[in-house]
Parts: sequence; structure tokens; C-alpha cells
Amino acid sequence: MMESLFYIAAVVALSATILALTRANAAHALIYLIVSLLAVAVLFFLLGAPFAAALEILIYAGAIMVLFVFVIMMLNLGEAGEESERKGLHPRNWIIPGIMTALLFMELVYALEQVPALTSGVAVSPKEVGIMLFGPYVLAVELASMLLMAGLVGAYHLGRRFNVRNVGSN
Amino acid sequence: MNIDDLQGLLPLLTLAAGATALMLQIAFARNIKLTSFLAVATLLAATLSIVWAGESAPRFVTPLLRADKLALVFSALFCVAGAVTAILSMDYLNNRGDEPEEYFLLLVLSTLGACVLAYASHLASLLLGLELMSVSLYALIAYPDKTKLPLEAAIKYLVLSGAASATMLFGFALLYATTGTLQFSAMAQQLANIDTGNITLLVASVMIVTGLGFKLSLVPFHMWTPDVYDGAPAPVAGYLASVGKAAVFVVLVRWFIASNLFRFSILIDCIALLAILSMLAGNGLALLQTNIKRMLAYSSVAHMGYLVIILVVGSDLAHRPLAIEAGMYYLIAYTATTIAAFGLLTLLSAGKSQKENIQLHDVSGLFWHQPLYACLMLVALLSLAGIPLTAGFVAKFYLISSAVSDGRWILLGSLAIGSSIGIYYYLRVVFYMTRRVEEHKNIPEAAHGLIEKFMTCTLIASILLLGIVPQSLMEYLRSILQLVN
Amino acid sequence: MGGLQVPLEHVQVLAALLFSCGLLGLMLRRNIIFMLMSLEVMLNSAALAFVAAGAKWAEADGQVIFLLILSVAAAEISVGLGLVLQIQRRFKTLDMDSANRLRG
Amino acid sequence: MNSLSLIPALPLVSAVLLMIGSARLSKRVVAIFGVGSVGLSALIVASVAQDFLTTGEVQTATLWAWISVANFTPGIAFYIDGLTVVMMSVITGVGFLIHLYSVEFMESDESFARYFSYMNLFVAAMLLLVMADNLLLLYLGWEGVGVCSYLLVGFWYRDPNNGAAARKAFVVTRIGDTAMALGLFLLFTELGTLQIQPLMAAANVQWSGGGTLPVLATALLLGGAVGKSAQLPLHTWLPDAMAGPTPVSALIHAATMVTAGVYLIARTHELFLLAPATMQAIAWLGVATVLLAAFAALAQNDIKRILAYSTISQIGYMFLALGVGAFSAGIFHLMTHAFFKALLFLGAGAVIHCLHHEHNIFKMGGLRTRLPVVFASFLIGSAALAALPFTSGFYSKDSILLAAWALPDIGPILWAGGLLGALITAIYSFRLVFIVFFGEANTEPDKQVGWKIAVPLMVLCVLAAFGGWIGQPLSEVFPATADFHNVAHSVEYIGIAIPLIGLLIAYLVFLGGQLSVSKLTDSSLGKALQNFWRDGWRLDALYHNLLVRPFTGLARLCRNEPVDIFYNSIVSFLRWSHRGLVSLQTGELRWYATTMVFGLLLLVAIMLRNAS
Amino acid sequence: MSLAILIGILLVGGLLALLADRWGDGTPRWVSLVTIGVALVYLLTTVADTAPEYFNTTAAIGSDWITYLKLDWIPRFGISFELAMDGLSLLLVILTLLLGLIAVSSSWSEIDFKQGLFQANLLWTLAGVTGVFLAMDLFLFFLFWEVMLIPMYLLIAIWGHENKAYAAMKFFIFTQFSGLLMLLSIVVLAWQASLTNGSYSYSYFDLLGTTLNSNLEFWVMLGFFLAFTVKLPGFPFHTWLPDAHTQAPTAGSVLLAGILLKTGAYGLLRFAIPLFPEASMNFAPIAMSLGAAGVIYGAVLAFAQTDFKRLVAYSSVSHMGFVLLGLYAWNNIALQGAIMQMVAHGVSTAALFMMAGAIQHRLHTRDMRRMGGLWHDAPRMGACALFFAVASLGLPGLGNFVAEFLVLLGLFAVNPWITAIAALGMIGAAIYALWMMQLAFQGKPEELREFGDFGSREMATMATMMIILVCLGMYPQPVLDLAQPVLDSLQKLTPNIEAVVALTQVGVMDQ
Repeated sequence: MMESLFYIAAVVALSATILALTRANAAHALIYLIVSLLAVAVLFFLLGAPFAAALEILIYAGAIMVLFVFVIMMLNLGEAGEESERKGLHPRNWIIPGIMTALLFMELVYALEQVPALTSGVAVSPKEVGIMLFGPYVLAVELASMLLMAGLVGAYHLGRRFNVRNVGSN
Repeated sequence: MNIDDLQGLLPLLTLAAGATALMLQIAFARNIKLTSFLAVATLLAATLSIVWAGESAPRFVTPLLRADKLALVFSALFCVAGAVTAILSMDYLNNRGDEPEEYFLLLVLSTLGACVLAYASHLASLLLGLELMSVSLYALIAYPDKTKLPLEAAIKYLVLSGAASATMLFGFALLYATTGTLQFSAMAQQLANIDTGNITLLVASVMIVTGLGFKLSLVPFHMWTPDVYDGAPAPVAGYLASVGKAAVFVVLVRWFIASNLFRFSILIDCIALLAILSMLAGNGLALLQTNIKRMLAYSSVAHMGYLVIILVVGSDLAHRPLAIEAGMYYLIAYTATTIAAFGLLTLLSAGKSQKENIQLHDVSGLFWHQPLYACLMLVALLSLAGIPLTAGFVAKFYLISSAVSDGRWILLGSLAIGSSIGIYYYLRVVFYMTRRVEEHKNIPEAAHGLIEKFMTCTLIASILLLGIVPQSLMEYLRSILQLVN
Repeated sequence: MGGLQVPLEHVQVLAALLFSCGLLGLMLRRNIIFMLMSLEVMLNSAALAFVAAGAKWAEADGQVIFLLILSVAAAEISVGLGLVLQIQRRFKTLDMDSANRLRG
Repeated sequence: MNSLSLIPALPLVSAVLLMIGSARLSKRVVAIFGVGSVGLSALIVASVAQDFLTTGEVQTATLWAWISVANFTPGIAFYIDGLTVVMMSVITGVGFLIHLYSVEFMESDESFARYFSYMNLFVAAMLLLVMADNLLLLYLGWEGVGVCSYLLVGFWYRDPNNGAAARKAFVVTRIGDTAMALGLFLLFTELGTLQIQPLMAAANVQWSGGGTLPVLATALLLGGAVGKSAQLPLHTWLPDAMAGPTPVSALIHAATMVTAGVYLIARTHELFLLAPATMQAIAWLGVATVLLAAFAALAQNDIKRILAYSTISQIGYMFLALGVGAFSAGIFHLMTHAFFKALLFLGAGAVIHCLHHEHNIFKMGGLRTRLPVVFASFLIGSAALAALPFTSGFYSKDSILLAAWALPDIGPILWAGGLLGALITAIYSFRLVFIVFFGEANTEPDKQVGWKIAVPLMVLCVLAAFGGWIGQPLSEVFPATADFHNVAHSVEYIGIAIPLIGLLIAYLVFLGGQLSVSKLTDSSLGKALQNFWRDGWRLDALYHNLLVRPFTGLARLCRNEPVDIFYNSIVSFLRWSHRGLVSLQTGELRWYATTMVFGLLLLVAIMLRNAS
Repeated sequence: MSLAILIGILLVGGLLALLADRWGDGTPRWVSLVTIGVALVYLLTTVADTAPEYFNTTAAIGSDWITYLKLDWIPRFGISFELAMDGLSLLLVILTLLLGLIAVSSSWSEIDFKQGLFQANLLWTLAGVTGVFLAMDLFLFFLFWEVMLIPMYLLIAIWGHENKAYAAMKFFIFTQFSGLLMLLSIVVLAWQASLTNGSYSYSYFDLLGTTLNSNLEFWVMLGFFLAFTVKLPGFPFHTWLPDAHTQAPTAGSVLLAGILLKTGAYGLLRFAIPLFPEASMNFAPIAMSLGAAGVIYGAVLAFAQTDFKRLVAYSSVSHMGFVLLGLYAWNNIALQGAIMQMVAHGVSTAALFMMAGAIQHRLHTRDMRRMGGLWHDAPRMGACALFFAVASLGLPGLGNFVAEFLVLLGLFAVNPWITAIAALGMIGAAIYALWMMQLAFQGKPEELREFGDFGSREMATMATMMIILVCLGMYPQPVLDLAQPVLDSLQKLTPNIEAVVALTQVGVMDQ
């Protein structure tokens, strides 16, 4: 049961990702991406990481994707860009990236064959994670806050002017 | 965590506190003078704090950070470099755009990231340090808001750097899957039992090397370098080229030493390959550049190629101390030199003319109308070219000494060829600077404050001092590295 | 919970697949929004690999790192999207092939 | 000792002073310095010679140690024996007369001081050459006279032809000099010294006669001698060297410098005696040169070129003498030749001087009455040159021919060759006299000779006529030659008769007209032969095609530095690779990502390849 | 200490000259002149104090140094500030300072742009060259070796002629690349020595006896050889020289030809041969062949040139070929010849370059096809040119002859065939030297040409050089005596040399 659930989720995640990355319409792509993230959240859950699964949904699918949505809406990316995007996805453009990706994937798979052991399936509860976070990783949390501050300040500085002076000189 | 631990982290704490203070100050009252003063003060205070921090070193502060002399020395270096960048940027920012205050905040945050990298002894702190530094840099690169180039540079850097980080993270994950630990020294114990032919481990290492190699802009992960340097504001480019690379290199060396990755000879061979490619391609790419920033970018590719030689040499335990010492010296010399070279570009483009891309003909005749700045450039270029009496020469000598003792002839040959090509493009700048007055027309407006002059003299002096009396620094590095090992 | 009997290998292969998809997107797409999405996919795949490895060792470290990756992704994307706004404003396009002044 | 060093020092100092003060000194002062210094030298030489003749002692003097490295210790040192005395006397004596002559000859030249400076320098160098006690100092003088010759041949530097002639003179002799230098290296390396007397002593001890080393060493020295003395095959410079002022030709290219080769061989004759093969080669070279130059002289129209070829020919006799071992005879002919050839040149100079620098003999004629002094001197000089009986040339040439005859095996052939040369010598010398001084007058002289020209001419006339009776103190220097007195009288008679026959032929052809050669000369073969001889057997053209053109061609080919092609190709490669690399930097984000993936792919592939 | 002061005087003088630009228009050149004069006087007085002992000792190596100075510098690598002077260095330092004076004189009226900086660079070049001749620590030696290039580079790049960028760059890259190889060699040598000694040292004296395996020794020797041969310059590494000479200002050419080239010869003599005696000996046939090739090639190309300075430059190539021959013939006579050639060539070529500079200053061309008949306009100049032309073709009685003769004489004992080939260079020298005279000074003078003859300053300079050359030619013994102890000690260092010489000897002996 669990196993089949895992494989279903995996297929969903993969196909949703592929679809997301091949859409011409950004909004559609975003929806697929969210689906993919949700599928990954299921995987997390199945792997015994409920805390991660929750965060995946809350922050990734929730917060970060909303940012995307916000930007897409704001820029009003609609039909106008679609045509050129479709052109960009012409099969001819697929050849080199496709081959390289396939090669890389095969190399990785080959390398991963040697990863030993099976999953224990032991769940790690949010409590244990919390203890770690405020134990050995306390400084990491602090640093993450600094990182987010940097992101915040950067995003503020870059984003704040968008509507005020829309018409740039060059 | 006790008070001694905190004492060991003093530079980080100072920077973090400074950053918070800056943020608050900006939030409540925008005042560029105050902000810049505060930022410089923070950076200098962090520099000075290593004196006290050193008293409690070496120690682990949580598994994530290791406060030892090496970390402190490089923290100090990064803070000084940050301070110099901040000072040099003042005039530049005054003439560029509005709301310049966040610039200093981001600079402090970026320096914090670099210092974290110097302290890192855990993949988590490595990740955070790297990202903190990078994320701040993305914003710094795109900071001026009147032209397109910074934006383009920033987005290129962001996307590629993100991909590199993801690759590195994937490598971490594989590493973690194989060894079950994230801490460098614990990893060493696990790795000791692992066969040197373990594919997963090797692939993981290679992915991490890719990620870090990207930051160091080793060939073939160097493509972004010229575009980003070119588009970024000169002071930021200088900071990125010096601190941005030195921090990554320090952590790379730490990781290699602590978890003894030198055992994996095939990995070392890969690094040697990257080194050779970087030395040759970097110099080849720089050869006919007329844009000085791009030229410096390619030259930094080559210099990183020289630098990673020491990782190769370090694979032999007998020569590792010398190699690491050489690498550390090289980093310091390179940082000083790069800051100086880009500092000059900053000063030259500080004027209101808003000229961002300094071309060769823009420095034409610089010797005659800005002798002091020209001297700075001359010294910096000679140091980059590795001419005696400059820091760059002693560093290169150090590097060669270590490589010779390990008999790495192919690397040395590439270094010799690369350096000789390098002389051409460095000297070309010198030649342009010495062109007669009548031969050039457009003189860029240069900054001419007292502070700038003072900074120029200081930079010249530091490069020359490192080149003429290197003994005390050598001894100091030697002593602290013995402790580290 | 627990009792999932899937080889770790399979999870890793899935992560590798997702990672490759991310790279593919990066190499294929010209629109910066899609590039950022690809980036998200790559980071997400790394996170998946971490969580799987954490599950293997039954340690919390995997999830802690996941959390950190999450914050990294958030920070990167926020700055990235800020840049996207500016690019749209300056270049009037999000096509990175045409927003290309720096070269050579 | 002091007086010895003064001999070369006086002209040297005078030369330097004249060079420094050339712009300021008046012509009179210049003349006093120039002539006076040589005159003083001549006086000192006379006293030295007097001493020598009375005491018969060899004098030596060392001024200072020149170089001292390991066992190489040549000094600035002189060695005066009979040979040196003869040479010094000729140089300073004839030199003085020619200097005096020059004062009038060069009167109107603006570079008067420069001229005398060079001339004095030449005399000094020549004196060093003959006085040197070691071969290095000799070499110094040897090269010194070469440079002076160069300077004086190219004295009128505005005409590029003169410059070319001067350079030719220097370079051709330099070829010989280089051989000679190699000879010196060989001698020093093998024998450990360059001091002439010890060297010859050592050679006699260490070397067996006829060995390879003596032959090699002497052959190399001979190379130098051949170059300097304008013998086959390095004689081509001398006719061209006539571009210089005529007194220069008289002094350098007739009386002194060109005989330096003869002097060198005579000086080191003990070495040559150890190498019979070289000796024989010298003899053959001598005869060949005698004939070749004599025929060439026969076809010349330029008065100075006739004399130049004649000089080559006469030195050929000297070489013949040396080659057959008659060193005294060679030196004797050297001296008499100095007298009569200087006389002829000075006479020719006087003709040229009086005829607005006309050189072509066919444009002269009938000068017998107009320039009587010159005619007299020419007559006497030609007689001596043709070796008419009882002139100085007769005695010297006769002894050479007799010595050649006396040589076993090849002697008669050499003798016959020399005799044929003598015949032609007589023909061409009187051809010159008859054409220039008899017959129709084609040009009027615009001036007469003054006393400064006349006096030297007359003195030289006397010497040329009676110089054959001057004894030479050479018996100590050279080994005694074979006794000629038992030579058949017929040989002697033939030797006396041949020049007279030559004179007769010349008379019949050029003056009397009884014997017409026009049929011969007008035939195509005759014309061709005439041109062939006039061009000096076309050796110049041969050398030009064989040596000069390849050299200049090579130089032209290399002008733009062929080695740079190699370095430039490196540069081109770098540029090319730079362009290639830069073209990868397209600025496209997707492409950059692709390269990153490529790099990753590559690294992983390396890992997999090596791990598996 | 005195040696450091000597270098210090020149460095400080350079700074003063730089500042002197503010004090008045012509001041820098006076500062420069005085500085070199002071340095020369200082050197001579110091030497006069200590030298007598030097010349009296016939003692072993190490004690035959006139003065010696050693200060710790970078103990980490056993690097010290080690200066020492023996007869050879003394000779070359005197030559350096002397030619420094001449260079100042030749730049007297030529330079009107940034005179202070010009003189400063000139003095700093001199300081660097002096350092090269005195340094006994290989690291220090390398430092001076490289550093002197920078002021030289600036001299060419700033005050050079039309194609200065190319020339300066070529000069710098050639010397830098070979210098880098030498640095590698130095480091390898020091490292090998440290394996046996236990600690790093870059001191010449510590490295002298180092034994390397023969393969490594060859490569290390080659590194040194290349660096020095490029500087010398030996065929086929000479191509930077004609360009650099042609484009440099007169004073630059004078320095370049007069002393910079000598550093290469000095390096071979001081370092390359003594440090690696066996490898050098095995390499000698190749080195000598290169030398002979250089002699011939230089002579042929000199003849082919139409540019006055280029011609002189190629003649330098030819002359320095003799130095290479002399050094690798490796016997007393040839070595003395090589040293003599260094001095004599320094003077004669410097004079010719000065001549070329003077002509260019007056005619604004170096193309000899556009000259001709200059003797008429400037007889003094012509006489000087003639003197130095015949000096450079090796006229006996002048210094160059003594040098060439000794070289060939010594070489003949080692290899007669190479001697014979090199001797052809004497003919070549005659051809190009006289050709130069013909093109520039003889022939038809152009009418209506304003062409000033040498003034008294120039004549004084020229006369000095003439007197030096005549002295060298007629009484070279002081120079030979000065160098002899050095050569003696070198020969002591390599007792097995004679055996090797016997092996490489080809020729007459066997016949």
C-alpha cells in the first residue's frame, strides 16, 4: 500500500515537473509545479518526515509559489509571451539539453546503484527535529535568519521601485 | 554554549549585531553618512575583535563552527576587505541612485557570510555561509538602478549560482547518504573506512567540487565571471573577486583537510585538470580584452587555477603544510591585489560621468593626470603578473616552492605558460596608462577625496609590504596552520 | 507510521530525475520565470535527497537541512523575483536571450 | 729602445694630431706634420740601419706586456733584423718621398689633413707590421694597414663607386686575414707561443717536415698572405683599389702594403720550409698570378689599372721566389719593385694630375715633350719593370728565374712560366710608354709638375735604375740558397733576351706599326679575349655570382627575421585560441548553464571511468 | 654594508630625480649625473679600502671576495639579503655606472617629456643591474633580475619610438617567460639542496656543491641557460633585441646594449656553469653551436638591415655570440675573452647607439637609405662613427679585437671547426660595419640639409669611450687581472672539467 502510494506520488511529482517546465503559459506551469511540490510532500510524509512534509506544503507550495503567482500577476504575463515561449520550445532546441540531461541522469543512476541499504522507514518526529534545531543547529537557525534578512532587504531594494517610476530611462 | 564559545565567535557576533543595528537605523532614519560610518565601524570592530576571540581559540562552537586562528585570520581579512570596499564605495554611491543605505547593510551581511565560511566545519554552516554571502551579493550587484547591465549581471549570477548551489546540495545529500554525517571531522572518520573507489562518494564529491568550483570560477564553470564582473558595480566586483573567492577557497581547503579528501587521488586528478584548464583558458581569454573588468575577471579565472594547485600538492601529506601555507598566503596577497585593482576602477568610475565599463583607452595617459591612482594600478597589475617586490610574486614563489617539492611538473608548466601570457595583458594596461597626453581624449572623472588618497596609499603599501617583508606573515601562517592540522 | 519498504535507491533516483529535469529546464527555457522555477525544482530535488538520506540514518539532520534549504530557496527566489520585476521594467522582456548585453 | 719605438710612434702621433686638429690646422702645418713625421722616422730608420749594418746585431725591444692570460703572453715588442731593416727602409724611405709628392698632388683637396692623417696612420701600422716580434702584433699592423687602405681607397667618399672599391679591398683581404687568424690559433694551440723566433724554433723541434700540421698552419698563413698581396684567387680587389688618390696607390698598393704577404712568408719562412707542399703551392700560385695578371694588364686602357695588374704580376714573381725557396731574391724583388712601381705610379699620378684626371691611355699621347720629367721617370720605371738589362728589376727578376730553374723537377716549368710573364711584362709596359708618351697628342696638360713632385720622381728614378746594386743584409735571416753559378749560360742569356724581345714587339706593334695586330684584335675571338682579359679573366663576375649574390640574397631573405616566424606563429595560435574561447562567451544564460552541465558531466564521467 | 649603500644611492637618486622635475627644467639630468658620479666615487673609494687584500690573496674560494654582506630576509625559505663583490662584479659594476653616465649624457637633449621620471627610471635600471651583479642569494638575484625590467620597460614604452608598444612587450615577455623558467629552476635547485642540507637556503655558496641526478641537473641547467641566453641574447632567442633596441630611446638602447645584455653573460658565468658544471659541459657543444650560429646569423642580418639601430642591434647579436662561445669553451683564455667582450662590446655598441640616436635626433629618421654623405655635414661625427665601426668589426688595437681573438684562440683548442665557423663572423662584421659607414656617412651628401655636428658634450662622451676602447685594446691587462681570480676559483670548483674538456675536444690533435 505504502509502496504503491510512494510510486504513484513519484510518478505524479515527475510528470508534474516535466509538464511545469514545458508549459508556455507561466500560470499553468506554476500550477503544475505546485502539484509536483505537493506530491513531493507526500513522499516526505511517506519517508517518515512529517515535519518536512508540512513545511513543504506550507512554505514551498504556500509561500514561495505565492510569490511566483504574485509576480506573474503583476507582470501580467499572458498570451503575449506565450507565442515566443512556444517557439523557444521547438524540438530542435531540445536536442543538446536533452542528450546532456539524459547522460547526466544515467551517470547519476549508475553512481546511485552503489548506495547501500534500504530505508529503515523509521519516522523522525517534528519534536526530534525541533530538539536538533535548537541544539546543535541553533547557530544555523540564527544564520538562516540573517540569510532571510539579506533576502528581504535585497528583495525590498529591488522590488520597491517597480510601480513608482515605471518608465525607465534606459 | 558558554561565554568562551561566544568569545570565539566575537567577529561573527559583531557583524550580526552590526547588521541588525544597521537595519534598524535604516528603518528609522535614513542617513547615508551615519549608515556608512556604522558599517565601517562594524567591520573594523569585527576585525579588532579577533584579538579577544583569539584567546579562546581553537574550539568548536557547536558542531557547526570551529573558531581557530585560521578562521580568525581570514575573518579579519574579509572584514578589512569589506571595510575597504565600503570606504571606496562611498563616493561611488553618492553619485549613483537613491537610497544607498541598504548597500552597506548588504555588504556587512555578505561579509558575515564570508566569515561564516571561514569558520565552517559543517556542511550546514558551509551552505548558510555561502548563501548568505551570495544572496547579499545578488542584491549588491544589481544595486545601482539606472542601467541594465547590473541587472543582467545579477540575474545571471543568481540563476547560475543557484544551480551550482543545488548541485552542491545534491552532492551533500549523497555524501550524507553515504557517510551519515555532515560534520567535516566526523566525516573523516567515516571516510577512512570507505574504499577510495566508491562511486557514490566520488560523484558526490565531484558535485560539491562543481558547486564550489563555480564560485571559484574554475574552467569550465567560469562562464559567468566576466559578465558578472563587467555588469557589477566596480566595488562589488572587487569584493566578489576577492572575498567571494577567498572565503570559498578557505572552506574548500578546510573541508579537504578536515575530512581528508586527499585520499581520493582521482578527485585530486580532476582538480588538477580544472587547474590546468583554468590557467590556460583563463589567460587565453584575457589576452585581448579591452574591457578592464572583463580582463580582470578572466585573470581571476587563471589565478584560481594557480591557487587550486595547492589542493593537488596537498594530496601528499609530507608537503601538505607547505602547500596550505602557500595557499593561504596566496589568498591574502590575491585579496589585497584584487581589492586594489578594482578599487582603482571604483575610483575612476566614481565621477558623475557614470561610466561603468572602463575600457583600455579610458585609462590612457592615467600616469600623467592621476599619478597616484596609476601607481596603484601599476602595483596591482605587477602583483597580479607576479613581478618581484609585490605580494603577488611572493605568493607565486610560495606556490611554486610547494609545487616543486611535490614534483608537479605539468601544473608548473601550465603555470609558467599561463603567467607568461598573463604578462601581455597586464602590461598592456600599463602601456595604455603611460601613453602620452596628446594620444588620448576622454579622461574619466576620478574621485579625489583625501580618504580615497589615503586608501590608495594604504593599498599600495600593503601590496608592497607583503612583497618585500613577507617573513612575519609567513611565520604567523605557519604557526597557526600547525595548530589547525 | 513507517513501514515503507522502498529501496532508498529509488528515492535517490527520483531525486536525480527531478534534478535532471531542473537542469533541463535551465538549459531549455529562455524565460527567466521558468528558469527560476527550474531552480526551485533543483533545490527541491536536493531537499528530497536529503530527507531520504535522513530517513536512511533515521536522523533529524536531514530535515534540518531541508529547513535550511527552504530558507535558502526563499531568500534566493525573493531576490530573484525582485530582479525579475526590474528586468521587466528595464528590458521590457523576460526573455534572457534578448536581455543579453554582456558578452565576449 | 726609445728610438725604435719612435719609428712607428712619430707617424702615429702625427696621424692622431692631424685627425683631431683637422678642422683648425692650416695646410702648411698639416704638410709639415705629415711629411715631417715620416721623414723623421726615415732618419731614425737610417740610423738604426746604420747600426745594424755595422754591428750586425739583432735588436729587440719590449715596450709593455700586451696581454697575459695563462700562457698567452704577447707583448708590444719589436724585433729588428736584416729583413726588418730592409722593410723599414723601404717603407719610410719610399713613404717619405710619396708623402712629399702628395703635398703637391693633394694641394687642392679640401680634406688635406684627413689625407695625411690616414697616410701617417698607414705608415705607422705598416711599420708595426714589419717590426713586430710576435704574430699578434704583426696581425695588428696587418689589419691596421688594411683599414688605412680602406680609408684611402674610399678617400673621395662622395662617389659610391669609390666606397664600393674600398669595401671590396677590405673585405677580400679580410677573408685572407681570417684564414691567417685561424693559422695563428693553430700555431698557438700547437706550439704555445706566437713570438716569431721562439715559434719557429719550437716548430723545428716539434714538427717533422712535411707533416699535416705544418702544411695546415702554413696554408692558413698563406691565405692571409694571398689576400693581402693580391694573389690568386684573392687578387680582384687590387685593380678596383685604384679608385684612391694615386700617391696612395703608389705607397699602399704598389710599394708597401701589398708586399706584406711576401714579408709574412719570408718572416716565418722556417715554418714554410717544414711544409714543402705549401711551398710548391706558393710557387705555382706565383706563376699563375704572374701570367694571369700580365695578360690582364695587356688589355687594360686605364693607366692605373695597367699598373695595378702589373703589381699583381710582379708580386707573383715574389711568390714564385718564396715558393722556390729563394727568400732573399723575393725580398730583393720586393725592394726593387717598390722603387720602380712607386716611380711608375707617381709618374702616372703626375700625368693624371696634369691632364685633368684623365685615366684612359688612348686619350693621352705625345706627352714625351710636354712632360719631360715624367717621361723620363716613366721610361726608367718601365725599363725596370720590364727587367731590361742592368736596371734594378733585371737583377731581382733574374735571380728569381734562376732560382726557379734550379729547382728540381718542376723548376723549368716554373722558369718557363716566369719567362713568358717577363715577355708580356715588357710588352705591356712599353705599350703604355709608347701610347702615352709618343704619337699624337690628344690632350694638353694644363699644368706642369712642381718640385715636390719632381724631386721624389727623380730620387726614385735613381733608385729604380741603380737599386739593383744595393746590397741587402739578409744572409743572417734566410738559409743560403743554392748556388746558381753552374747554371747553363744559355738560361741566363734567354733571361736577358726575353725582355728585349718584348720591347721589340711592343715597338713594332704600338709605335712603329710594322706589326699589325688589328687583324687579330678585330676578330671576334680576339675581341672576346681582349674583353675577357680586360675584365680580369672575369673572375670578378664569377665571384659576384658565386659569393656576393648568394650572400646578399640570403641577407635579403632573412631581412625580416625568419626566426620570428616561429614566435609569431605562437602568437597567432594564442590569438586564434583567444578568439575561439571568447566566441564561447556568448552571454546567453542557457548556454552558460549548458557548459556547467557539461563540466559536471565530464567530471562525473571521469569518476565513473576510473572507478569502474 | 657598502654594497647595499651603493644600490641605495642609485635608488634614492632616482627618487630625487623624480622630484627634481619640480625644481627646474634641466635639474633631473643633473641629479642623475651627480648620483651616478657619487655612486662611482663611493664604489671606488670602498674598493680602494679593501681591494688590495683581494688582489694579494691567492687563497681558496670564498675568501676572494672584495666585500660581502649578508642580512636575514626571509628565513622561512633561507633567503637572505646577500651581496658580494669580486673582480668580475666590480668590473661590471664599474661598466654599469660608466655607461650610466654615458646614457645620461646621451639623453641630455633628447628627452623633453617627463624628464624626472625618465632619469628616475634610468637610475632604477642601473640600481637593478648593479643588484644583479652583486646578489649572491639566488632569490635576491632573481628579484633584481626581474625588477630591473620594469623601469627598462617604462623607458621603452614611454619614451620609445613609433612601434614602442610591440617592442616593449616583446622584450618583457621574452625575458619574463625565460625568467619564470629560471625561477622554477632556482626553486628546484634550492629544494634539492634542502633535501641534503636539511633546510632551505638560496645562498649561492650553499647551493654550489649541490648534486642532482643528471637528468634533473640537465633540466634545471636548461632553465638557467634559457633565461640567460634570452637576455644575452643568443640565437635563436634574440628576436626581441632588434625590436627593443630600435624602439628604445637612445639612453635605453645604451643601457640595454651596454649592460642589460651583460647580465645574461654574467649569469651564465656566475650561475649556470658553476652550479651545474657537468650538465654545462655536456651541453657545451650545443651552446657553442648556438654561439657560432648567432655570430654568423647576426652578421648576415645586420648587413640586411636598413635601419641604423637595427643594424647595430644585430651586430650585438653577433658579438654576444662570441661571449657564448667563450663561456662554453671553458678555458682560461676563452673565458677572459668573453669577459673582455662583455666590457668592450658594452662600450662600442653603446657608442654606436648614441650615434644612431644623435642622427635620429637631427634627421628624424633611422633609415640609412635616407642618410648618405653625412661625413660632409658632420666630419666629427663621421670620424667617431668610423672609429666605432672598425671597433665593432674587431680592428686590432681596440678592445673588441682582444676579446674576439682571445675567445677564438681559447675556443680553437676545444673545437677548431666551430672556431672556423665563428671566424667567418669576422668577415661578416667587416661587411656590415663598412656597409653602415657607406650608407650613412659616405656617398653624396644631400644639399640643403641642416645637420649639426657633434657638440662638445657629445664629443667628450665619445672621446671617453674611444679612450676606453683604445686602452682595452692596447693594455687590457688590468681588466684581465681583475677577472682572473674569479676564473681561477671557478676552475677550482670544477676539478673534473679538464677530463670532460678532453672528451669534447675534436680536431687537430688527433691528426
